[in-house]
Amino acid sequence: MSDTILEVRNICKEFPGVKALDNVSFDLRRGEVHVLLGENGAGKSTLMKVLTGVYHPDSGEIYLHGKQMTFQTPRDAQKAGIAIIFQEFNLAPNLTVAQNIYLGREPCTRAGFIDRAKLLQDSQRILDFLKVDIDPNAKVETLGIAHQQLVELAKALSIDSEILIMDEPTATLSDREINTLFDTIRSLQERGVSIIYISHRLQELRVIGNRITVLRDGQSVGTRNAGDVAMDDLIRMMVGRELKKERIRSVNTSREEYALEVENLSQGKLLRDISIYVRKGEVVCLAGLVGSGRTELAQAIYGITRRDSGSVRICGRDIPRPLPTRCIRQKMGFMSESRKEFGLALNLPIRTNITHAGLKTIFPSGIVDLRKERRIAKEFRDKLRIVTPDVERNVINLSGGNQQKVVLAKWLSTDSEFLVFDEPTRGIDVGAKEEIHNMIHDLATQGVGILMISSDLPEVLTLADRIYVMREGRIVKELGYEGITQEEVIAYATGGVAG
Amino acid sequence: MNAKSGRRRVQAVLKRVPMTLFLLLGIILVFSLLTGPAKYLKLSNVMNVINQCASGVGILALGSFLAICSTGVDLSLGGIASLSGMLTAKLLSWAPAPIGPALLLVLAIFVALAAGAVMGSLNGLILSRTNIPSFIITLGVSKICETLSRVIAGGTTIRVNGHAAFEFIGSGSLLSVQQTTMKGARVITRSIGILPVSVLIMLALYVLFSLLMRRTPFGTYVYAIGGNYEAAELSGIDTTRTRFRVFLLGGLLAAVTGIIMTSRLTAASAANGLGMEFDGIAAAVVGGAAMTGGRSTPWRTFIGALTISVLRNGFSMIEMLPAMQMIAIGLVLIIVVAIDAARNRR
Amino acid sequence: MQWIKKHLATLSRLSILLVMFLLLVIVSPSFGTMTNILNVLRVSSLTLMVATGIALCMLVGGIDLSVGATIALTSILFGSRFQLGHGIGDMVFGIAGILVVSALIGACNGFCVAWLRIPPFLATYGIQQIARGLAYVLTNGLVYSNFTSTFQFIGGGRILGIHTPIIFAALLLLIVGLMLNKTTLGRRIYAVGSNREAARYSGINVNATLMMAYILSGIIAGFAGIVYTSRLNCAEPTIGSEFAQEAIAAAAIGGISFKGGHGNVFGVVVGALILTLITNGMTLLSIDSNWQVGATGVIIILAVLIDRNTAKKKH
Amino acid sequence: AEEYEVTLILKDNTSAGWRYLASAAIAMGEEIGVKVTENSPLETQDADQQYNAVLDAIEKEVDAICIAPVDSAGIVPALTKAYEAGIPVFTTNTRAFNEGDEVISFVGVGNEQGGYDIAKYMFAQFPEDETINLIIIDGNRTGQTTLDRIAGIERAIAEDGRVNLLDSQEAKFSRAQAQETMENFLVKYDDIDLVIALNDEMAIGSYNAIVAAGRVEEMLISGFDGTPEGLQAVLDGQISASLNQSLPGQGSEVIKAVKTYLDGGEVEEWIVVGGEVCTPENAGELLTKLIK
Ligand SMILES: Nc1ncnc2c1ncn2[C@@H]1O[C@H](COP(=O)(O)OP(=O)(O)OP(=O)(O)O)[C@@H](O)[C@H]1O
Ligand SMILES: Nc1ncnc2c1ncn2[C@@H]1O[C@H](COP(=O)(O)OP(=O)(O)OP(=O)(O)O)[C@@H](O)[C@H]1O
Ligand SMILES: [Mg+2]
Ligand SMILES: [Mg+2]
Repeated sequence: MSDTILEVRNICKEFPGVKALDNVSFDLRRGEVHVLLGENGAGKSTLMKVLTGVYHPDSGEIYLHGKQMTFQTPRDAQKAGIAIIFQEFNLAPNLTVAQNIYLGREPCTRAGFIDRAKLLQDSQRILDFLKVDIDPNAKVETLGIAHQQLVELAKALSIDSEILIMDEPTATLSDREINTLFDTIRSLQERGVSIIYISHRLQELRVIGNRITVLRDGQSVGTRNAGDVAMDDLIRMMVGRELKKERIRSVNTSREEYALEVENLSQGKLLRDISIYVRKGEVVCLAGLVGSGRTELAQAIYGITRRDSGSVRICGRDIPRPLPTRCIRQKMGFMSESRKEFGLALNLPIRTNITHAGLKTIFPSGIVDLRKERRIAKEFRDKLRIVTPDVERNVINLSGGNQQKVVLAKWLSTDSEFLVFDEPTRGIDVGAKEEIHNMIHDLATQGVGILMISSDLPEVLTLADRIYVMREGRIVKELGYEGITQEEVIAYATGGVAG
Repeated sequence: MNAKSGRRRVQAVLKRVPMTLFLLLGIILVFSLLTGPAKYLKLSNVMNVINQCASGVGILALGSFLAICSTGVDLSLGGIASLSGMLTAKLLSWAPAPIGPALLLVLAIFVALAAGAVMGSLNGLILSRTNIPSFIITLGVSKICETLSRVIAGGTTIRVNGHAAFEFIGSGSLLSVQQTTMKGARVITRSIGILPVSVLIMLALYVLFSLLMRRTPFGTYVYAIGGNYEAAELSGIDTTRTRFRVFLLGGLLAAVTGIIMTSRLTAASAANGLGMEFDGIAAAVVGGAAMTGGRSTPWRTFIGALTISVLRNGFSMIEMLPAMQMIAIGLVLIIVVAIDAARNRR
Repeated sequence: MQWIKKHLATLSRLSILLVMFLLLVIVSPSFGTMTNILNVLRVSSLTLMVATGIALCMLVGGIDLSVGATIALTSILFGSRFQLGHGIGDMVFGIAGILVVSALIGACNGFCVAWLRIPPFLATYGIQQIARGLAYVLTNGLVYSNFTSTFQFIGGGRILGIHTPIIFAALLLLIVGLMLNKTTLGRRIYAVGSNREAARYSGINVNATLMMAYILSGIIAGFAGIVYTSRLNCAEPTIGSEFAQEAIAAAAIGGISFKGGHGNVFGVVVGALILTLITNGMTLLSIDSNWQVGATGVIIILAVLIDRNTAKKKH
Repeated sequence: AEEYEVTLILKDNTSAGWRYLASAAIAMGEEIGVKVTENSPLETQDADQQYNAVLDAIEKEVDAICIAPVDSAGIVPALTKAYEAGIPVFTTNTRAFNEGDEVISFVGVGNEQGGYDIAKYMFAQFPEDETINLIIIDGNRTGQTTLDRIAGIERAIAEDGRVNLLDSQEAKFSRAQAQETMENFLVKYDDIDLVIALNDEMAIGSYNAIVAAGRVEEMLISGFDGTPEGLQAVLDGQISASLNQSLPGQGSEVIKAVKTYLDGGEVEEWIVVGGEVCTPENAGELLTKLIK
């Protein structure tokens, strides 16, 4: 069990102004699940990109089966038996699921044409193995973000690899899919596949991990066996400080001002007859399985998609034909779950990204006050601990979690009275998560109404004043202030209990 | 019950037929009403339009489509067509030729295709190895082609005289029928080619490229690059090579266009073909290509190319003033693409 | 050092310009004269104006192929409709009319791109056909000339020895530069160009922003048309047929990205100057017209190539 | 009388000269009962588009085709098709290189001869023993017209022996481009004696540049075509001479010839129209004839 299959020695990698990897060493044994842990921007993704030939290290060596390797391109790494699921999606939206799974490795007939029957069969087999119900002929752009994640997984599995790297595979998944994923990982392990697993969900680590390596500021802090390490120790290794846990807020139920009132909203088959409300100063969570329509609901409220019927009031005012601009005028904000697609202007600086949503309120005269903008950006950088040398840097150069924080900062910089957060802590490390929770908490205390969508149930339970559980486009249950348990929520979400 | 499922099947098929085809049929209907169906839809005019398509935008549009599909744009196609056409003419007018006419023809076509390949590769080489936008590279290469064409022409137009085999490419037909028309009291009999060689070449190329795009890894790669360049790269696709090939093929297609054009005119001037690249792009976009890449198919592009040829011929049949034709074509192009875009949005 | 790193792209562009300039001074004695330098600046100032407008469209992720036709149509309109009287009032009225018409053409582009979702390349190509077609219909190929001397001053005069087009171009660039960097409209333009969906989610009115960029490009083209007409003292429907291509090349050499959301409008100056130097230099060197075409092509590619290679990062 | 239908195909749809020709042709058509429809290439001088225009005219079953070919060689296959379809073809302004009887008649002057004549005339304006430093403002070197006119000028240069050709550049028959080209030449050369522009538009553009540089006294300019603007410029002393192509004359004569032919009459193989050098002496007379 302890034969080392992959070894990385003294890897250094520097980006302009950032030492992303500083002398990192690390080894992987056959058949183990090796967890990489670290704060946002610690260098986890960079290390994986070095391992797969996306980046070239400044110095250091990679040994595969004791042989030194250099990977020029991702293809080299693939050939050597290393497959990866990247943190950011890498699918071609205009191609079908099957085409994406075997992209670059199409089965061909002898005449050089693609063997489409085989392509479909093989894809179907992998999807079946993952127990997901996706049509391999569907175009990827028609899939939700969770299903896309599963296609990524299928794609990685289709490579008959010895080493499989997963960079935050569970960030968008809910418990059911996560369990399927873990089953998959275990059966791969049995086949002798080694797995590098990156996640910010600490509770997963001991379920699935064998060993854990912690990175901090581009350096390796140490490797532990998953069985005999205490969670608090891990967090201390990651963060380098203690986290404070306590949060006290009494919900001000006496406030009767509504931030959001939705009545009988329907939209095709996705949303049926939904009525919910959010009071100012209240944190309301939408719980449910992936595909239950939570994102769709939020999008319909925000005017991204058209609703068929029903009414929406924001901060007491009717919005008959919602559009993002109109909603923002009524002091609503919406943080989307997909930062790359809908959240960020990747090739622009952090500074301008942060003011995009609040241009009208921050600069009411239409003239940009650069000093003010810089001040706001710096404020949020410090408040949210965005790891970057300066706020002039383009967002694309940030780590995934830090990008997420920029999106968050964008919405926090507006003077919204009603905010929708769709998976706000996706890909965010424990420390920062804690801070974001505090921030949401503070916002609510200041009287902002909050509607939060999260697949992370513990998060839902710690933050929510009230929970709506969704299933198949309907609200199946409203759960009140006290005594909600995880089991209860899951039961309603899966239909285990009649709504 | 059965009727219902039948209707559903028809609907499903209809849904897959591109909107632009219906629009094209609509345009044809309007023209035949305006000109008189007997005049407009007679065999000779139908063949006339298809012929104009084959020797004009038809083949070249495939190159435009390929470039656009891989998120680029190829502005050099007209220039390459001009250069290849010029080379063909120059070689065929070689006198006294050291080799026989048949061999000379083979040589001329080979050289013309090679020139297309070289210029296409030049595009591809710079493009796939740097991050210069294709607009700029192909614009530059187009100008280089124009210069070469002018210099080869040496300040005259080059004529190709009495090379029947060569003329057959652009003007010949495998099968002809007789069409008789009355002109006043005179009866005029014309033979109308119903299997013109240039049209057959065009159709063969469309079949070939349709196969290429749908059935080979190369096609998938082109679509993947258009859909998500990074994903394609990280999936291990050799994006450099794929993009190189796209522009190489574009160069070859433009060369074929140039050869057909010269054969049809039996002469080459350096101005021939210049500006055609815009027709090609328009054809691809009318066919449903998105400039952001990854959309549309060769056959849709064919519909786009036909639309443009039908418009040109139709407006001239209804005797619209040339300047008005410009306006009308601009308008119709915008309307057609707008309708298509509106349908796709739903 | 930090500063150099940050502005590497701009510096490399400048150095290309400088090298070209020095080469021309060495090779052609008449090049370095003050007259010629002013001449180069004056010619490039028109390219620069048009390119500034196109840069706005490129920044929102589009392109504007219709500028040349806009120039032709507006100058024809000016010549045929607005220049009947010869008083100052007629001229002012005419100029205002042109700016309105060119804004309308821009609005048509914007409408097609924003609301009809037509790819900008095709939309502006179509509008270009329409506008130029109209110009031909209006003039039937004729040329209008002999404008008043007041009007001729706009594009042909000098202030403190400097040609007016140069001054106009500089002012325009300054205004557009300030707009892009110092106003929320500028922020919106970059945001929409960089990621249209994200901009929409941020509550930016994407369609209005697109519209604005195309309208501005139209107005700028109209303004350039006035200056051009005045300088040539004639209005003909064929003018400006190569303006779009040249201006786009200038913008691209100047570092404006075709993908949108990236680039600094001040870089366009260098782009316009490089392009003008090519034509001016080749004429002064008596390079045959046939070869000039290709040489322009080669230099455009080289200019962008050198620039991009220094700016390109590979990890 | 019976109405004939004629398609008129000129080189482009944009430049002034062709508009004069077309207007005159249409006006003459109305007068004598011939319906003239123009279908010239849109913008560029494009041989392929002319080819298509001829084919479209055949499908329209017109009674005759009048064409000014962009490419004298490239148009021949199309003319052969018209011949086969029984449609008579008339060329104007520029000849086609046909070898058979496809073309009934040519109406116009020889461009080569015109180039020779005007060059000869301009050279004669200079003293016997003086070298003449010459600039040629070209039209469009991919087109027949330019090639022919240049050939004529070159013949005159060779005969004369005094001429030193300084430079030549394409200016696409456009006033604007000619003005810019001339600006560059003025910076470069300080000893220009003569500017020959291949049409009147470019001559006027060159004149504007020369005025702006304050060097009107130093050199002479000539144009080509004898358009109203050109003749006026000759009268005003801005340019020294032009060559009377009598474009309107070409337009009306060709339609007259068509009518005669279709009515069963005889027409000459070459109907000469214009061809004389326009000088300040005859420009006024020519201009009044034109405007009438
Ligand atoms: N292409 C790049 N250019 C410049 N800096 C980069 C680039 N990619 C990453 N970095 C920087 O390197 C550091 C490490 O980033 P990395 O993506 O490896 O973090 P991570 O550990 O994966 O974080 P997360 O948990 O947020 O995904 C970050 O500070 C980031 O800003
Ligand atoms: N009943 C359904 N039938 C078919 N597709 C569905 C159905 N419900 C949802 N989907 C699709 O499944 C995808 C999953 O959506 P998505 O993951 O955004 O849902 P969600 O409820 O918002 O979950 P999460 O917030 O966890 O992402 C969506 O693209 C949606 O269109
Ligand atoms: Mg990461
Ligand atoms: Mg969701």
